[in-house]
Amino acid sequence: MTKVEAVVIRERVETVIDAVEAETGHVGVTVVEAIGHGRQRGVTHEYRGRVFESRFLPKALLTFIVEDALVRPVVAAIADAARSGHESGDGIIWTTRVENVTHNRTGLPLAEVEVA
Amino acid sequence: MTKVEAVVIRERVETVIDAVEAETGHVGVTVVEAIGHGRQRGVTHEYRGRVFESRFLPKALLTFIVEDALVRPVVAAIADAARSGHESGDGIIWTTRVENVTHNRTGLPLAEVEVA
Amino acid sequence: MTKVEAVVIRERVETVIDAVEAETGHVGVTVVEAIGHGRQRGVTHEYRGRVFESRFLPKALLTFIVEDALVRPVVAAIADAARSGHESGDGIIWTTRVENVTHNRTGLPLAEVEVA
Amino acid sequence: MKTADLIIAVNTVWVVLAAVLVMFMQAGFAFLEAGLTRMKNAAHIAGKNVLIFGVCSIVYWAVGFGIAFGDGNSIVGTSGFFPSTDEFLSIGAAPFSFFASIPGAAGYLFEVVFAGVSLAIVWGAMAERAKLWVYFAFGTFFTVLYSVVSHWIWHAGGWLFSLGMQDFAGSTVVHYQGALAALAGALLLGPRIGKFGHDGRANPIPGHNMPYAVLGTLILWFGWFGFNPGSTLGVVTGENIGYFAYVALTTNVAAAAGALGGIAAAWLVLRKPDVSMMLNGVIAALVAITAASGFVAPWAAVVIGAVAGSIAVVGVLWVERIGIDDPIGAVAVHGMAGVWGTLATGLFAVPALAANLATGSGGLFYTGSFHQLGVQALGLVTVGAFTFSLSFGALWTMKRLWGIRVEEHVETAGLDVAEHGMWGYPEFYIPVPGGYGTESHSHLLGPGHRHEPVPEPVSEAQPEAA
Amino acid sequence: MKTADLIIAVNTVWVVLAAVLVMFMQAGFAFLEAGLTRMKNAAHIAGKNVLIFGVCSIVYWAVGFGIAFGDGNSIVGTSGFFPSTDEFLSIGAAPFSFFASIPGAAGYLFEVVFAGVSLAIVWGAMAERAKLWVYFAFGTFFTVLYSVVSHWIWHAGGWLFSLGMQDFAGSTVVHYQGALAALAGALLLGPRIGKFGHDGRANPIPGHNMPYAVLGTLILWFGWFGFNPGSTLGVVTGENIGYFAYVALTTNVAAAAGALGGIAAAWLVLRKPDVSMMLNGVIAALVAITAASGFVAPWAAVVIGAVAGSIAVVGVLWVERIGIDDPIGAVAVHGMAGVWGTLATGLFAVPALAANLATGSGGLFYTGSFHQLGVQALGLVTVGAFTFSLSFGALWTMKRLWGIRVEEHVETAGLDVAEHGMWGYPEFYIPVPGGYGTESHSHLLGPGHRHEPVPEPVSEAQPEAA
Amino acid sequence: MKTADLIIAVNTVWVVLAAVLVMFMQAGFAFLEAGLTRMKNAAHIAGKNVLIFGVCSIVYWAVGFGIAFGDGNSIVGTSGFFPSTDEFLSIGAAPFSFFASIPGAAGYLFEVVFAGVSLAIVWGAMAERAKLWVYFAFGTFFTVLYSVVSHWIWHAGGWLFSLGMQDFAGSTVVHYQGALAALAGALLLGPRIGKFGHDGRANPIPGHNMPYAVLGTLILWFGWFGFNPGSTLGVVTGENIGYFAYVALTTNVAAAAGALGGIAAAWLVLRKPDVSMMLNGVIAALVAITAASGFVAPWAAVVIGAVAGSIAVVGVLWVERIGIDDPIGAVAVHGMAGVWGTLATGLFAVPALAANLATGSGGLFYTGSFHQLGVQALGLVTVGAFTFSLSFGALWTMKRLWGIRVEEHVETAGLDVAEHGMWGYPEFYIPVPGGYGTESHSHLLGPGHRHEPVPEPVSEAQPEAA
Ligand SMILES: Nc1ncnc2c1ncn2[C@@H]1O[C@H](COP(=O)(O)OP(=O)(O)O)[C@@H](O)[C@H]1O
Ligand SMILES: Nc1ncnc2c1ncn2[C@@H]1O[C@H](COP(=O)(O)OP(=O)(O)O)[C@@H](O)[C@H]1O
Ligand SMILES: Nc1ncnc2c1ncn2[C@@H]1O[C@H](COP(=O)(O)OP(=O)(O)O)[C@@H](O)[C@H]1O
Repeated sequence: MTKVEAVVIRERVETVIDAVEAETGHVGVTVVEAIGHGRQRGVTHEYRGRVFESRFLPKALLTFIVEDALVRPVVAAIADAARSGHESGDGIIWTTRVENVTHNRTGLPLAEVEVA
Repeated sequence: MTKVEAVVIRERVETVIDAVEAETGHVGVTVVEAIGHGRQRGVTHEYRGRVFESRFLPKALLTFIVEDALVRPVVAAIADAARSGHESGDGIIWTTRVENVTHNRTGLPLAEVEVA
Repeated sequence: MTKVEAVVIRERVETVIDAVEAETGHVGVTVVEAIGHGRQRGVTHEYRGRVFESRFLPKALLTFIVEDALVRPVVAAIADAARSGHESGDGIIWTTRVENVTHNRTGLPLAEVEVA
Repeated sequence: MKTADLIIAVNTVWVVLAAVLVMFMQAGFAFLEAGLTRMKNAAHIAGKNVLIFGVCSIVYWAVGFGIAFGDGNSIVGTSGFFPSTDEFLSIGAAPFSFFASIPGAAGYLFEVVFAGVSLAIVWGAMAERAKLWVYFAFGTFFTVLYSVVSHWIWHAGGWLFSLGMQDFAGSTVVHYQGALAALAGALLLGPRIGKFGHDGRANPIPGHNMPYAVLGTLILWFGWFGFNPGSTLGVVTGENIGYFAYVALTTNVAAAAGALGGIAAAWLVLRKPDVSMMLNGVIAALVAITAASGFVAPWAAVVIGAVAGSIAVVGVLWVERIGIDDPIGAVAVHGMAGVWGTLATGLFAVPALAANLATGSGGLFYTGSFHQLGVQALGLVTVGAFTFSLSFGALWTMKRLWGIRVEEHVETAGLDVAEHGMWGYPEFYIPVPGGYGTESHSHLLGPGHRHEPVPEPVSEAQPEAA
Repeated sequence: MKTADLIIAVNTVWVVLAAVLVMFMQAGFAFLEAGLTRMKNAAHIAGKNVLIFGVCSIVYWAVGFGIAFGDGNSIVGTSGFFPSTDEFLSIGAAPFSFFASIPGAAGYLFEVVFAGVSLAIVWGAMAERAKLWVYFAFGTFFTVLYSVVSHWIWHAGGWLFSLGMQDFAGSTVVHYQGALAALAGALLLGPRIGKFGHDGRANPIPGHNMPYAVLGTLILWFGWFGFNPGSTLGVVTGENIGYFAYVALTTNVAAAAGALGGIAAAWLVLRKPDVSMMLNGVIAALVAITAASGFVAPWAAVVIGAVAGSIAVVGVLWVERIGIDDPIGAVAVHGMAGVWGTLATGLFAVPALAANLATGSGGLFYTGSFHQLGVQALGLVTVGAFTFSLSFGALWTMKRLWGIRVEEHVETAGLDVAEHGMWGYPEFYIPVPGGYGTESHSHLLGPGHRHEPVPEPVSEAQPEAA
Repeated sequence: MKTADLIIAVNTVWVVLAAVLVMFMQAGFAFLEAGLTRMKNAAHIAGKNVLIFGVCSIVYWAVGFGIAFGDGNSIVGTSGFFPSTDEFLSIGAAPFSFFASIPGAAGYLFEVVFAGVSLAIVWGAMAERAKLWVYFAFGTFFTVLYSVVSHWIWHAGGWLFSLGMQDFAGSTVVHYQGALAALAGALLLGPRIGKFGHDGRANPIPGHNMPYAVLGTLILWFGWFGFNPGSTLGVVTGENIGYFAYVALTTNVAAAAGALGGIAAAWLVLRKPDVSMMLNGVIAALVAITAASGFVAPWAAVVIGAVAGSIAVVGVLWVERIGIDDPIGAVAVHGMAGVWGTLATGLFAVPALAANLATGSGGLFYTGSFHQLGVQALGLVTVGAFTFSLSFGALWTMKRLWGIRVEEHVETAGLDVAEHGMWGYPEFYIPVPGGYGTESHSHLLGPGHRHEPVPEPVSEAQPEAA
């Protein structure tokens, strides 16, 4: 199977997951709160007289383990749903092939559970 | 070497790591707090008169970088230890080959450090 | 492209990112707070009369999606910058090939955006 | 020393300490509101209470106190502006002859903290989206507005007081007024981004810290023992020695009934014993008993509190249903419960107690007469019209001229970082617990990695600064 | 105005303000307990103090106050139930002739907050696993139980008071009693999941917020200045004018000694200056000095406090060792220290002070007589038997009939989300700081992605609700 | 009962309650300081206030109170050490004849909380890097030092008081002195790791919780109503009945002006309405008005407060610029504002008020004479020399002999886990919300996985312990 990882702005987490489920039928995701730095400039902070830049902005990192066949539609759904219309900061997506995808409760390969 | 990633319920983090160390001898893990959504239904929330579903439940994401030879026993140990006996939510495991595994303190490939 | 993941001590997060940008020109990283367990022993805790070991120490997990050509210098820069001079706990680095690296805002492959 | 002087001294001890308890309610509002809003706005929401109490204290000293309690006519006080030391030290003399048994300074202290409470209520409904300067501008405006109405109802010469309106400690003056301005603000600001979906359905925006909300509520309960009992303004009330103890009792049983009423209503209506609703129930009960505390029997206080507790639950739902975004529930908890409390006094006022307080007459329940209820209603209507229209007008004008709501990106990023420059909880957004500089320094200590200095931050401001 | 009346007025000021300080101790317990328990239960643990103080205030008004301080026999008060306005306003008259120099209302206020403290202690040991309805049921039961014992020891006609038992502000009445019920609850509930390993070894379950625990402790210290000094019930005590100041002094030096005793004991015994143990030391010292504060010399207060501080440390360890899971340490801190304080009074009571208070006689240390110590011990034994057996019986019955412990999945998920519907800190469990709805709305503003509306949440409750 | 006795009783009520408000300021400092420092030190920073108030209370009871207010000479009190019960109960008699209208016990209570505030200030500048034992050692030393200076300025026989120095509630005695020791400590400890980059540029180290800082500030504002008004030590001051109400008024308007001055200065100088700077402004204003509160007109209080608010902003910047790491801003907020307040009294003291207080004369502004200003300056210089040199000497000696700063790895890991054994917020560092043991137990319940028991933790300490 394939792991699709996406960095998105936090406000979009549920939109993105909705879109994946609605457009590909894939269910299953793990979300981690992250902070990111990219083309987008960070925040100018002021604290007790110090003015300084922080390059970080709040993001979320989503991990989907999907059937290989679903990779393209899932990536498309994410990219589409993650687009906020703001000038910057919408994040990126990447994918990797993964092996031994095991389902803890049953001990079976996840694929078989999915169909089950 | 190979990266073994596992999503487990938070209460099981130490059990899983204990099991891996006890059954495979592998030491070394990085843990991230995550929230997950899968076959398991989420929580019904009520807040100031709004009743709504949250699809997310607290989980933890474990990352082990292991010798290729250890992949199968590590996956088995995790799946075994992660099984809570509850009806749902025990999570999944997947693995990926990784390159250039470097040990920061020594700058050596991790494998050599492991043996050291 | 390639994903470079690094576990480093939290105090070093900005040093490492500075070093990568300064030495390879790569810009773009996602950071997640993590806790880790490795060769380094953990902390001895005492709470209300219970003395016990926690194997975990605060770390940060950095993810860089980089051009394949940059992998070696990025890894070198990270390992170099992550080295604290302490006796333990500096963490590790690993890399993986990734596909379909997509840029959400534009929907283009990230590589093209990078050059843009 | 004459006994009469000693009585004044004792009155002053009581009134000043009561005022201090009420002042602490600012911390209660700060934490109630911070707890019921989001992390990204926590510093702003908590900090604004310090700001507005500052604005209020200065404005009230300059003009508000004179308008409210300076000698004047039935509409407004016309003396006692920027009072002098002597005017504050004198007792029962012009311009503050209203305060016959405490020094003017004690009067100021006790009344300014009430103004501060009313002002704190205003911002609850405007939370998480108002521009910072609005706190200064509207805070000043409202303090004056508030002073006028308090003159009507509390000053011996005020026209509503003369009609016999009963508002012991300010269900109408303090809470209802604050809620009216809060409503105006919520209407003019509009809902927070994401509060209502495209289909108009309300989305929950959970507050980030329930323990804060609990602390805030308990501080408010604590402070209310200054709020209501202190309003006796002395230790002897008519025939009764230590009457304020009785007022404290009605306050406490009402608040307790409000907690139970609130959680019960939530359990029935929402099917969950919602903690935040129980807290709202307590506050609504305290708001309702505020007008009644000196006039009613203990059993009536329990009834008033329990009813107010359920009003809070249903009211919060209803305000949201009609499309108003009131993050703290100020309109329901202070407005509706304030109306209920004011009317309930007209229902349950014990004739003997009203006579002893020489304010109005007995309530419907005892006298069978609608007179007192009518007076209470009249007060609500006139104050409602006056305060709502002027507040709405002022905010509408500000909105038209300069805009009162922050830009979308500011609201999304959060007021803490966007307006004040720093998160309320920086370590949740910045991965360097040792501070930004730690790594650029600490690795000098060890034989660690050396790299080019971090680019000089844009801190050119300082040289001139120091 | 007669001086006698003025004295009553001054007494009332003092007693009411002392009561208000004690009421605020609810916030102290809320934060001490929330801080020493887990994040997933934070809203529940903090919020329950509002709930139980609500229950207690109503029950105590209805029957508790009459049982405790109504005129009656040596076992129980038999009048003053659902007291009327007049009964609360009268001074030194039936049914509350016990309160000779303050109005009955002041008496209620001062005594109800003590009942609330005793009840707050109960839940400390039952934290993180009791069902919500138990708070209502056992809270009511315990308030009555508490009232009976307080009649024995504090009412002029009570049988233990007549024997000369010295419990100035309630080491036995308030703290020991609360701890007895807490112990019964902890035994019947059993330990939290995971507290003891399969080998029976105790596992630490760290509290989630030490600053909360510090705030709670400082609020308790603050409130204790109402608790002990207020128990003079007046500003003149026998021969001594302003005796309550002396009581405040012994209270303060004892608490200070408890902080040092607690941290020292922790440093020695546990090899770490455990912050939570220092806090427990302060509270244990305050508990111990509660009985003694009016009877002992300053040096004795220091001794009592320091010993209590170490009792807290060793006691917490010991309770855990015998397999009882007491998350807050209520049994050790309120129970053992309460016993110590009650006995210590029998050791260190200064004859002159006892005489001035007209309560019991001098302690062993001064008189060489074991009499007072014996009386104190008798009180502890009888109260222990009475309160423990009835509390255990009541909880045992509830457990048998309906069960008092939440299901395992509720305990694991946390009471906040499972019982109340929402986390105490939602943003740590839900990744959308903008609220659930933010995305379904905000992307309408930009030229963003559109998707099918989120499925209607199960909120059919509302329409009927509003 | 004689009226004279009743006046004493009323004075005692006032002074004791004022003392209680001041005692609560420990919670204010605990949260202000915890909020402005890092998560990894939160339990330590908050908890240390309990510790040092404990040390201070014992030392002050033993010797401090005698040195400060015992009968003696113009330099130091020479009686009243380890005072007896009778000495604490007597009024206006040796050894505490200074307290003519309250019992000695009330005197102790009111003065010890002031010593505690001064001591709390010290640690603000030493936060996040001092060794734990230093709190005990220097805390004891400073309490004695403080007592000597308070004898000079406050005791009727003190040499600075005799010269007519005006320091109503201790801008110099409490705040300036605390800041002097804080400065010595900050200099000897050196900056925290990472505070200054290799290029010497200061790096910001954001405090971890702004709402805590707001709560702390509001608690301080609340407590200050005991601090300044309580310093009348009675309810009648010369000619004026309830003069303390006037003192409370000047205190409040000054604090309000400080909030506005602070946020305005921050907005202008730093281009951001920095919340923490507004809070510092409030505290600086309260510090400044402390000396002046009894002597100045309301308008002057506003001026003093507003100026102090901007001093806080500029002062914090300046202290950092000269390379001192003062995490809380104690040197600027308590030191510079304390100097300003002391001098401002010499500028704005109203002759009539000074006469009524029988302390010094009118200020420059009214009299055109530099006399009072000169006296104030003399006091600042002598106290500055005395307290700074002795504090520096004591800390320097401790540093030389045993070291006063924690090891680098302790500072990096954080004081909570490294010194006290547990994080302030364990769940942010440990991924098992159910507690360490949960999994080793709970999976016994289900048909889950079984594995070899977790290795026995190093808990051999306990057996002996219990
Ligand atoms: N090369 C990269 N490696 C890892 N994460 C990246 C990379 N580029 C972007 N990101 C993540 O995506 C987020 C948004 O990237 P950014 O460049 O700001 O978006 P945009 O290109 O739309 O401005 C960043 O905050 C970071 O978390
Ligand atoms: N396809 C997936 N991709 C990513 N994470 C997943 C996927 N399926 C499950 N997970 C993770 O595993 C957790 C448990 O999955 P779930 O399906 O609820 O377990 P179970 O199958 O035992 O009910 C989820 O909360 C999620 O974090
Ligand atoms: N095999 C591994 N798999 C995953 N993470 C690891 C592994 N080894 C080390 N780590 C991570 O790196 C961190 C530092 O490792 P550690 O062995 O303590 O460093 P050092 O070898 O310098 O002592 C650990 O806390 C953990 O987060």
